[in-house]
Amino acid sequence: MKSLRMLALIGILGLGLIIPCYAEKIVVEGSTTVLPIAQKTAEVYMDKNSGANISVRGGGSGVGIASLLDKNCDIASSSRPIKDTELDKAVTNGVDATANIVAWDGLAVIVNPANNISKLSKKQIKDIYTGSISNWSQLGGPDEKIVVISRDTSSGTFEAFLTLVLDGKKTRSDALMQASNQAIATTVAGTPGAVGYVGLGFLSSSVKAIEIDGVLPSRDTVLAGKYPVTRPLFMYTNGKPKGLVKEYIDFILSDEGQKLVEEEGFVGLKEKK
Amino acid sequence: MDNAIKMQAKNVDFFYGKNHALKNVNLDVYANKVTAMIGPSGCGKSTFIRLFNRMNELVLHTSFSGKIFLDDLEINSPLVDAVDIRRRVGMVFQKPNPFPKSIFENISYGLEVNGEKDKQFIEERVIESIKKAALWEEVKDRLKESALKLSGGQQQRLCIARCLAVKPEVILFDEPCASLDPISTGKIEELILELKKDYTIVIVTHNMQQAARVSDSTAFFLLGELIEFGKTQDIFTKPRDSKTEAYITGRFG
Amino acid sequence: MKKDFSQNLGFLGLFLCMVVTLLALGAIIYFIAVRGIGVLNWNFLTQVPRSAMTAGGIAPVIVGTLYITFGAIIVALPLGLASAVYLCEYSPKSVVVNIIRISINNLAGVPSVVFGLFGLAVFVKFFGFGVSIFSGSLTLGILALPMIISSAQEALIAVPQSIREASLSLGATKWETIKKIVLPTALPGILTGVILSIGRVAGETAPILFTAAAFYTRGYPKSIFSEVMALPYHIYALMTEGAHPDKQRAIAYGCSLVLLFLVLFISGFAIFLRQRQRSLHG
Amino acid sequence: MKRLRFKEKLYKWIFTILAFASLFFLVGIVLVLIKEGLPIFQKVSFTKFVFGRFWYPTYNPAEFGILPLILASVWVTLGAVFVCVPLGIGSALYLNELAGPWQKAILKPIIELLASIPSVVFGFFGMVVLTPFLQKIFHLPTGLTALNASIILGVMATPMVCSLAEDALNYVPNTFREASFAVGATRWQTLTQVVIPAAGSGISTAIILGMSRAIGETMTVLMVAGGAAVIPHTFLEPVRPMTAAIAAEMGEAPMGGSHYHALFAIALILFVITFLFNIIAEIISRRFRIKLGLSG
Repeated sequence: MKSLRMLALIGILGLGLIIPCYAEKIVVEGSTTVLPIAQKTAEVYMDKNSGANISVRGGGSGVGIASLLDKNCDIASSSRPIKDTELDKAVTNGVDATANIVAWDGLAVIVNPANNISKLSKKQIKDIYTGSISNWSQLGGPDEKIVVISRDTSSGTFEAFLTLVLDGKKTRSDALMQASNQAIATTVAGTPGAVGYVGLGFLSSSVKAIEIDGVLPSRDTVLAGKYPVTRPLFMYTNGKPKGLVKEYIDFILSDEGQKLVEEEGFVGLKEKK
Repeated sequence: MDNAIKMQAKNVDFFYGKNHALKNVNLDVYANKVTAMIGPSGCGKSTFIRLFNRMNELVLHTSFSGKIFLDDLEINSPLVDAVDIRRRVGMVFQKPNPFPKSIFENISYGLEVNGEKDKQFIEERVIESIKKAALWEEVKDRLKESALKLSGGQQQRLCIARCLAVKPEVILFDEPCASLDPISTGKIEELILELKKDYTIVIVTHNMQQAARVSDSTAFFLLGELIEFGKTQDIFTKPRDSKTEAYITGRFG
Repeated sequence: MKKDFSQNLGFLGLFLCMVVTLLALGAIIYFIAVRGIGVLNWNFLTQVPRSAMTAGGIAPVIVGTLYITFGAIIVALPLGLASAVYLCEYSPKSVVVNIIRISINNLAGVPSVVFGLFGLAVFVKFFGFGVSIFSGSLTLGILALPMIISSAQEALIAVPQSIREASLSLGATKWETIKKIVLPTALPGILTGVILSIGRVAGETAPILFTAAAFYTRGYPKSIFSEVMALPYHIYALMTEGAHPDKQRAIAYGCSLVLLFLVLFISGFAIFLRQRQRSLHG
Repeated sequence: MKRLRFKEKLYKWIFTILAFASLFFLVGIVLVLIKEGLPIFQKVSFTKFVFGRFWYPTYNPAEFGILPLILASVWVTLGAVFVCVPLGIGSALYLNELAGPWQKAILKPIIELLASIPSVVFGFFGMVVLTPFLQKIFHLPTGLTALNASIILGVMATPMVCSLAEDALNYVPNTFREASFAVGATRWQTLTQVVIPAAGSGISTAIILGMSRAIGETMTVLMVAGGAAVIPHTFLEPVRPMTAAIAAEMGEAPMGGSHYHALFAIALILFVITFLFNIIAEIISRRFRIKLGLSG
């Protein structure tokens, strides 16, 4: 019995001893899609300004925005525009949610490399996802059931896909709802009859991107505005950014910042504007 | 029977829920004497002896009325803490129940619990108690070993040593030899006769020969009632009550 | 003889269960070891993550997991043990106790993400501890509570009433009986509960997602109120949100292996404690 | 003597307070579930919510039907129980009754260590190894199915069920086994007729905790169950258990929105389902449990 009590005592002492001390610190929280950008830019920024301490948290767009409204974080990253219910709450909490677009992201529709289909129209993709087409042979592909894979309905990426491609119609109920871009990429890579969509950054040799209405998704086609399925990535702040928040966002929007954004597989703002 | 009275029970009634286990029992226990309690199983003798050290309080849904005295202290009065009573009234149980500790720790436990800090004193008292319990020869060089490794008879004598270490005034034996072989039983009986000099002893037993051998006075219980109480010779040679005689001669029970 | 046939069949069945269990779990460990071992080297364990988590080490992540796991056990053990002791020794044996016992067992089934949200609502926001080791430890502590209470209760119930009575008959008070007799005897069973909850707590992702874990933070935690990177979340984040899957997948396997070693080490220590305790008491 | 009496009371109060502190937290969780879960029922009637067949929380008009999620959870948990109970209890019986002292000294700690394999690792294994395997042998469009989740959850819960059950078997006094042998029973009969019923309470706790672990597991199910919010007809179809839905969607759902409340309501209903499971298990275990005369 003695040993147990001793263990507890040392533990509490050990934890309590570390005295809290704060350098200037900001917290970026929210969308999983924006995480790579936030993490990379934070890391490089902190390498350059040792005084600054930026910590990056995930959890999803909804968590980020809510945490901004509760004043628990300085920047809420989001892959979707803020919703009305959240805007109302912002007003009641006295938070002036200001959007800062930090990058663009194209959604590539991907299939298994073994699938010989490489061109689809936006309408065909819509028919696949809403359930009117369910076998690849209907599109000139192999006679195989189409395994529809999508992000779960509450993710920002899904909302972009919903508005830009599905025009708000319901996806078929037996679609496999995955919790992340990588999960979709892995599943499509491993399932011959699968079709899915991921951010540009997640394209790899193990999946094949489809030309939509004759336009192959890539940095250039998105920049040129030719690729139809693109969406902005936001970083919401409480009012006009100031102090370290302003410096950090300006850094992201700077040439060096945008280069980092490109390295992470997203599309920089500079040329798009 | 003009000896001093160590413990006294007056109009004692006891209930397990609705079961009226003891009915208006009055009994005197004489100091430095052995009082035996006999009777068929379920007659309430074990319940009665457990009243003397308030062990029955641990059992739920029981109720007690009447008075029990230790010397002149009423043991059930709210002012008295059960712990104080149990220090002065030790008990040895039917099934040997040594602690899962070493032989030494089993016996020193009672002392430590009662606030004894002096290591030297404890060691002396432990050795003295083991010798008194006639167990010294068998365990003197393995005091550190686990008590669970001892045989049934040895374990029971260990429990007695454990009880003696606290130097109680009264020792209650609740069918101590029920699960022991004749040789160990013999040793325990000799021990009881030996302990009589220093302690008041109350023993519950099924074994009438045992009662006759060790006890000075005997009480016969039947269905929760004290039928007869007197000197052991009288009870076994000229019982007053016909029910006692029937039980003694083995016609029933 | 018919009797022997059913017995042999039965024993064969039991043996097969044992073999299948060991094979299945062994396969999982082998799978992680093979993929993770390549990444494991001294720098991996001692350095700070660099260049978007595709290089460098995971030292702060390991430290974070250690803090959170010990913090959780320090919260859960006293509370859990006290509840078990109360339910077994002090509380009146009544229907209420049974209901409490069933609801505790039931809470072991509450999805871990709900504990995360509870921690977020209560510890992070309401008490204002913020996203930190402290909130994370409290949340995980409560997650581990049902497991510790249940196994401690089973251990306490198994202590024979006869030795409790023996102790009381020597004039020991209730607390002394519990402290010196009941708890030491039940300790092996209690430690089993602790061992199982260590594994559960160290491997949890959902609860710390909202209460303690950061995707990326510079260096080591400065105090128990600073947030921290933790292995399970790091693994999940690398696997799902990392933008460079090829490089990051190997690191994720490395982290899994480190988490596995870490948990096996802590649990191993607790098992050692228990074996010593058991041999002491024979 | 007064000081002693006070000290005793003090300890009793310490334990009572600590016990009620932990119970307070545990009740706190249920209260949070109720507080955040009930508002959804202003929008959707309880029956439509529980028996609704379509789960489209983010469309407008949103559809909050969680029957597919409930059935998925029940299927996956039962599947897991079919794996972890025979394996877990079987191994525990082997360990306790048949294994020699050496085997036991080695195997028991190993099993307990295996209980601490993090769930994320199981998710990995399921996603990368078991999924393609199932896909090939059953010629499925995708290996991410209820069967996959059941196997992984079952294997994950086995070590826990095994070590808790083995402890329970240890608590059965040897006198029971000897008594049974004395009347000429074989070891198998002793095991099945005497030892298992005697260890009934411990074994049922082990199964309950194992099952609770399976039904409450989030990460693994998120990775391997597939995620299709559709009513499963066979074990070979992708499913979306309740925990997967909560974990995947809670992060994105705007706090305080109806979707947020719906997810909490799912957690509340999951709590009620596990409560029913526990009660049933408690009744079953009580019926065939031989009272050991143990306290409590």
